[in-house]
Amino acid sequence: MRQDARARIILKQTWGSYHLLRLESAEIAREAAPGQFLMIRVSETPYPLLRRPVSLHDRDGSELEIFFQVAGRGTALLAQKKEGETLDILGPLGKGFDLKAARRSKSAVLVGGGRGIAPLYFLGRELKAKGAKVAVLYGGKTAADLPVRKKFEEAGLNVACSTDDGSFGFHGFVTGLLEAEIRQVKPDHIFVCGPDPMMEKTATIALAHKIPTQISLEAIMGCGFGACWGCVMRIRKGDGGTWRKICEDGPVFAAEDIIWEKPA
Amino acid sequence: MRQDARARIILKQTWGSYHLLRLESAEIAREAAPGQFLMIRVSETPYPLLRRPVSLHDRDGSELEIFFQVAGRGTALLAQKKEGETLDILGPLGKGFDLKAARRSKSAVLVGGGRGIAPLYFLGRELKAKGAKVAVLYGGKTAADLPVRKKFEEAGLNVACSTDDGSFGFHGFVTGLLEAEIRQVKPDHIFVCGPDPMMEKTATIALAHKIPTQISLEAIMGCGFGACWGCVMRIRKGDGGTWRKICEDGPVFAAEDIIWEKPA
Amino acid sequence: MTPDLSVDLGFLKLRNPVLTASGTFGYGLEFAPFLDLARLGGIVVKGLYFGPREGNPPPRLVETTGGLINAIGLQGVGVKKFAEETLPELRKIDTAVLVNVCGASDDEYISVIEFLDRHKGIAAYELNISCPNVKKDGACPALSADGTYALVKSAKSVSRRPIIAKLSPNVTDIVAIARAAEDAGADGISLINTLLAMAVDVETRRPKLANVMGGLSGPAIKPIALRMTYQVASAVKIPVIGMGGIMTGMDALEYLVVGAKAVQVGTANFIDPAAAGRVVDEIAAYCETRDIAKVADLVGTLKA
Amino acid sequence: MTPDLSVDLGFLKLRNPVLTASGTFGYGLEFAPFLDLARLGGIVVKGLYFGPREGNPPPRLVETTGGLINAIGLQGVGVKKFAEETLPELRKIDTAVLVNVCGASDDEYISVIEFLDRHKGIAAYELNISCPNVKKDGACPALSADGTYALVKSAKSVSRRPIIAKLSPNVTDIVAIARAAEDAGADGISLINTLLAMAVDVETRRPKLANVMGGLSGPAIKPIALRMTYQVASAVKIPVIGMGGIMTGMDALEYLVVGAKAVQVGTANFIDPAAAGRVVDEIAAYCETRDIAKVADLVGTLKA
Ligand SMILES: Cc1cc2nc3c(=O)[nH]c(=O)nc-3n(C[C@H](O)[C@H](O)[C@H](O)COP(=O)(O)OP(=O)(O)OC[C@H]3O[C@@H](n4cnc5c(N)ncnc54)[C@H](O)[C@@H]3O)c2cc1C
Ligand SMILES: Cc1cc2nc3c(=O)[nH]c(=O)nc-3n(C[C@H](O)[C@H](O)[C@H](O)COP(=O)(O)OP(=O)(O)OC[C@H]3O[C@@H](n4cnc5c(N)ncnc54)[C@H](O)[C@@H]3O)c2cc1C
Ligand SMILES: Cc1cc2nc3c(=O)[nH]c(=O)nc-3n(C[C@H](O)[C@H](O)[C@H](O)COP(=O)(O)O)c2cc1C
Ligand SMILES: Cc1cc2nc3c(=O)[nH]c(=O)nc-3n(C[C@H](O)[C@H](O)[C@H](O)COP(=O)(O)O)c2cc1C
Ligand code: FES
Ligand code: FES
Repeated sequence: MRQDARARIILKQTWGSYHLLRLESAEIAREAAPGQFLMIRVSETPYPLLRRPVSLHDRDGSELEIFFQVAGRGTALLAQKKEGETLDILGPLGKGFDLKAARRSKSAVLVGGGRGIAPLYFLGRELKAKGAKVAVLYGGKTAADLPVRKKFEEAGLNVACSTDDGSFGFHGFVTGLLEAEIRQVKPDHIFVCGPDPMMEKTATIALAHKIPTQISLEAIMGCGFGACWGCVMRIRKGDGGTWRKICEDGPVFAAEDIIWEKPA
Repeated sequence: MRQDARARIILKQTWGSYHLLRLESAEIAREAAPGQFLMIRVSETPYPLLRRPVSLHDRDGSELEIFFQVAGRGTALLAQKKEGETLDILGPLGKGFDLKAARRSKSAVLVGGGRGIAPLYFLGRELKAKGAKVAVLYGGKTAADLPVRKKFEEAGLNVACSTDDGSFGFHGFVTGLLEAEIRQVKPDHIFVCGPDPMMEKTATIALAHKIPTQISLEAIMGCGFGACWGCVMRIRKGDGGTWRKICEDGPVFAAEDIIWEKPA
Repeated sequence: MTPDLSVDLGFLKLRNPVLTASGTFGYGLEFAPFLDLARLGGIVVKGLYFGPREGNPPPRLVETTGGLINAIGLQGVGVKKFAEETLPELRKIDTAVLVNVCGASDDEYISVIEFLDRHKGIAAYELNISCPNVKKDGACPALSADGTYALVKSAKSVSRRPIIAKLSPNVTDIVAIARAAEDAGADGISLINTLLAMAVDVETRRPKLANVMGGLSGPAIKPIALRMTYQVASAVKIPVIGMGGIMTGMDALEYLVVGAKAVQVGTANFIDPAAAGRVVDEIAAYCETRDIAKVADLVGTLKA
Repeated sequence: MTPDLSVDLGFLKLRNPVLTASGTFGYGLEFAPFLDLARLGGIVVKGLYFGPREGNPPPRLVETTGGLINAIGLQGVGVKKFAEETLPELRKIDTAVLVNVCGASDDEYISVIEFLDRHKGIAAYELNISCPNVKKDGACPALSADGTYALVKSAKSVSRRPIIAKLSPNVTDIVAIARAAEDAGADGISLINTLLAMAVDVETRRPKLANVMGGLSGPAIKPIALRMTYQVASAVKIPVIGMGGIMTGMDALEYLVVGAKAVQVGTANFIDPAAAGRVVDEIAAYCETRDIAKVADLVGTLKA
């Protein structure tokens, strides 16, 4: 965990509201693991004030990739950055996915929705390298929300897609694909990242089938490294559940430990 | 006086910390007169919050020019704008120079210091067009602070320069040049814009020689069009002097009416 | 279907909930070149004392992060000049005109009201008991419940027009002050005035304002203003007009949701002289896309 | 010639005037990866109750223009775990460690102090009588002079260490509260804590914080905090520690010029985890270029 105030942008790709940036940041890249994230300073001015959390999409030697969708002010500013410019980043942050638990897994299913696909590419490649059989389920609102599908395929990871409007792949939610997948070959590990309702639904399915499942959560973050206590969710620790920091104890948690609350 | 939210930047020139932008803004250009100014939105974000006042440096048909020096956050942002981008501007604002008073003047002297040279180019061309004999005295800290000297000469306005460090022209303040000028041919009208101390000194000299003198003042401005009452200075109106709005009643005032106060 | 933007303050019906905040919209006419004044819910003109006022020496303004500190000190033309020169022009405009009433003493507030009561074309008085730029350290009647009660009471006793008490945020218990105004018979409450603030030039070791302290406004203060608007709207029965940092229609809607029946746009007018009109448009657009037939239905809908 | 940055609070000498603000620097060690903690004037650790605390439900944070509203509700580990696990680590760091003392009742404040008094490595207690996120509508002892006096008095009566009273900005008369703390025997005063604030999601009609209201911090509040620091430093004899929106060395110097002997860096630590160290560097650089031999000579030099 360190600060790199001058991580250079060496590649930028854009698909509509989705963007990919490749960054040169040797030390952070060296320490990086799937499921970890960066806190990125999107402006030198006090507006917006806070850094923005973005997952590690890939790591290759001294290079990192992030993949993000414009959601508001901060990500819009990030989307304006150009190749050659530098970013002030903190990372790698968080615990990331538990690969030890997954190492023994012969068949892992990765379920990603929208921007939630970001951490699953880095994860998929690592699992594949470790010899696991990996299936990726990639859901989006429309065909335009599946920009990195080909990228997964080019990495030798086979991808099944779903769209809410049926414009590409399975017509429906990605959780539908998961249920189908489970009916065929019951995976022995599931990894999930996406919108809260999709993650909650996935958790329910996985728990019903007693499949060990790791979920990467999102929360509004003040610092990203455990100092502000702003990013909590209710997580079981044997106990009935206490507020734990997503940034430090997570962002990845076991499905059975997450207590999903209705919005305030 | 109107708003043009999309004035296009059609030319940009840069000399160190000095910048010139040519804007396409037909209606504002049509109404523009020397000594008037624009209020420019330098950022779409709330930082910095207020518009920044900048004088009209020139007007040519539907085109306007501004010439400014980076002084802080706002002008730094303005300096980053590129050709083809648009600016949100209000103008033309203020009363500008009284050319009627100057019309009869056979010989006018224009005294500009640093960024204060900005409004004098537009003024000089207008006076020349009206058949007045125009001498420009242009002062800067160093030779690098006289970027538009040539521009004046190319417009057929002869320029005498001074620098505080003697790196170009007369070694000393531009007020020294003025005193010399007055000793040779007493001008029948003086126009001044520059740092407060320089303007105050010029006023003293001009009043001593009883030469009608118009001075373009600066003040921190909240609105630029008379609504906030934030930009006042003490100005005589026959009376002992009351707080009057620089943006609306000025920014140009007769030297004898200005009451120079020590800073708060 | 175009939404119904009208709101009813009881003592006054407004075309829409968007007024301009006193001191940020001059006497109104300054903005005619930039927007159609008749599109506004109303105009609150600059604070008026009985006589003309000098105001504070410059510098009077300093910009801060997301905010503006001002120490204008209510320089103005006084009621006579206003009634003779400005009011006739404002009468021609089809919008509600409210006058922000000031006074160095209780008597002066009364004289301003008595004088203006004799002139047509004023919808209500906004009693400025909260200007931080007149007395030392921001002292003003709105800092105490008693001071507020006394002044509102005497204003009501003479005024033939509705009285809106404009409150100061520089207090421990805004609800107590609001209740005092209500008990004294105020027809409505508007808040917030500016927060007492200062800035320093390290190089010169001088305050950036000649007056040393001034009032902070702009987006920086919106979270504080919204909180106070919510507390007051939840506590009093008379209509509440909220303001503080409103730059967009969405900002204005936040105030309606917490219980304000109307809002005032202030500092935004300097940055974008058409801001108040834009806020009206953005509110209308929001209601349209969300099928909200009456903007008044949004008032006080906060789920807390 | 490198300037002398040390400042003397009387009860405590600091290497430099830059402390980190409670709750924005965790328990200190979280920042070790980002800066050398020994370069700081001191660390004020996160507010401690006697026992561990749950804190408020999420969402706990919302960003505003130039500001951050938080409603953490002082989730924390309690004094025992702190004394056993964190304090030993902090002792190894050559910097002043101050503990921000909290309590749901006067008794709890006392028990926290009595417990910590038995442990080495604490330079002083900062009495957090001003957290707006614990009781309803931001109620806390620092909202009244009496409440402040009583709590500071009882804390002083038991504590074997200096007591700094941390004041709330949500008051009408900050000077009266500061004087009450001074009269009660406080060794120093720190201010400001956060301003009670809120934000609303118009789409869902819900507050953006589960706790509805929270405390506003960051650059947005600096002009208010600086004003209060100036008022208090001008009124009391005990040393004043100023904070609110400090992002740079120049911000910190503004506080010194108005009379603060030291400052605390808060929200800036989240945005730039090395901020406090950078502020120290920027203060040193300023003094060097301006030939200021002792930064302490800048304290209270405002020409007003
Ligand atoms: C650990 C972690 C990893 C993430 N990884 C990625 C990623 O790889 N790619 C990607 O596109 N996005 C990712 N996100 C989400 C991303 O951080 C938010 O979309 C972003 O912070 C929104 O900032 P903004 O200024 O653009 O939007 P804002 O204008 O701040 O808000 C727009 C909307 O986004 C919501 N929002 C704000 N902050 C967050 C947040 N921290 N998390 C979730 N929602 C938020 C707001 O509630 C609002 O509804 C991640 C979030 C977390 C916590
Ligand atoms: C009527 C008028 C016409 C002007 N014409 C020009 C011009 O043609 N070219 C040009 O380069 N500059 C001009 N100025 C000055 C210009 O407006 C300021 O330099 C600019 O506003 C500074 O903004 P900033 O954000 O860059 O600096 P800030 O960061 O806001 O402040 C930097 C320094 O500039 C001072 N300053 C801030 N605002 C003003 C202001 N409105 N006037 C003077 N000083 C200010 C501050 O006190 C501070 O010392 C004009 C000013 C006025 C009032
Ligand atoms: C330059 C300026 C002048 C003001 N003058 C007055 C005034 O005369 N009377 C008054 O009641 N409020 C006055 N105010 C306060 C505003 O009406 C409003 O309450 C405050 O600015 C908060 O709203 P805003 O953040 O939208 O500006 C003034 C504000 C500013 C910025
Ligand atoms: C997330 C967060 C948590 C805080 N926790 C505490 C606390 O535990 N005790 C306390 O006295 N102040 C607490 N504060 C207030 C800060 O110490 C400081 O007074 C305030 O944030 C103003 O400084 P700033 O603008 O530099 O952040 C907290 C502030 C924030 C943002
Ligand atoms: S984001 Fe600050 S503790 Fe998690
Ligand atoms: S700048 Fe607003 S009145 Fe002159």
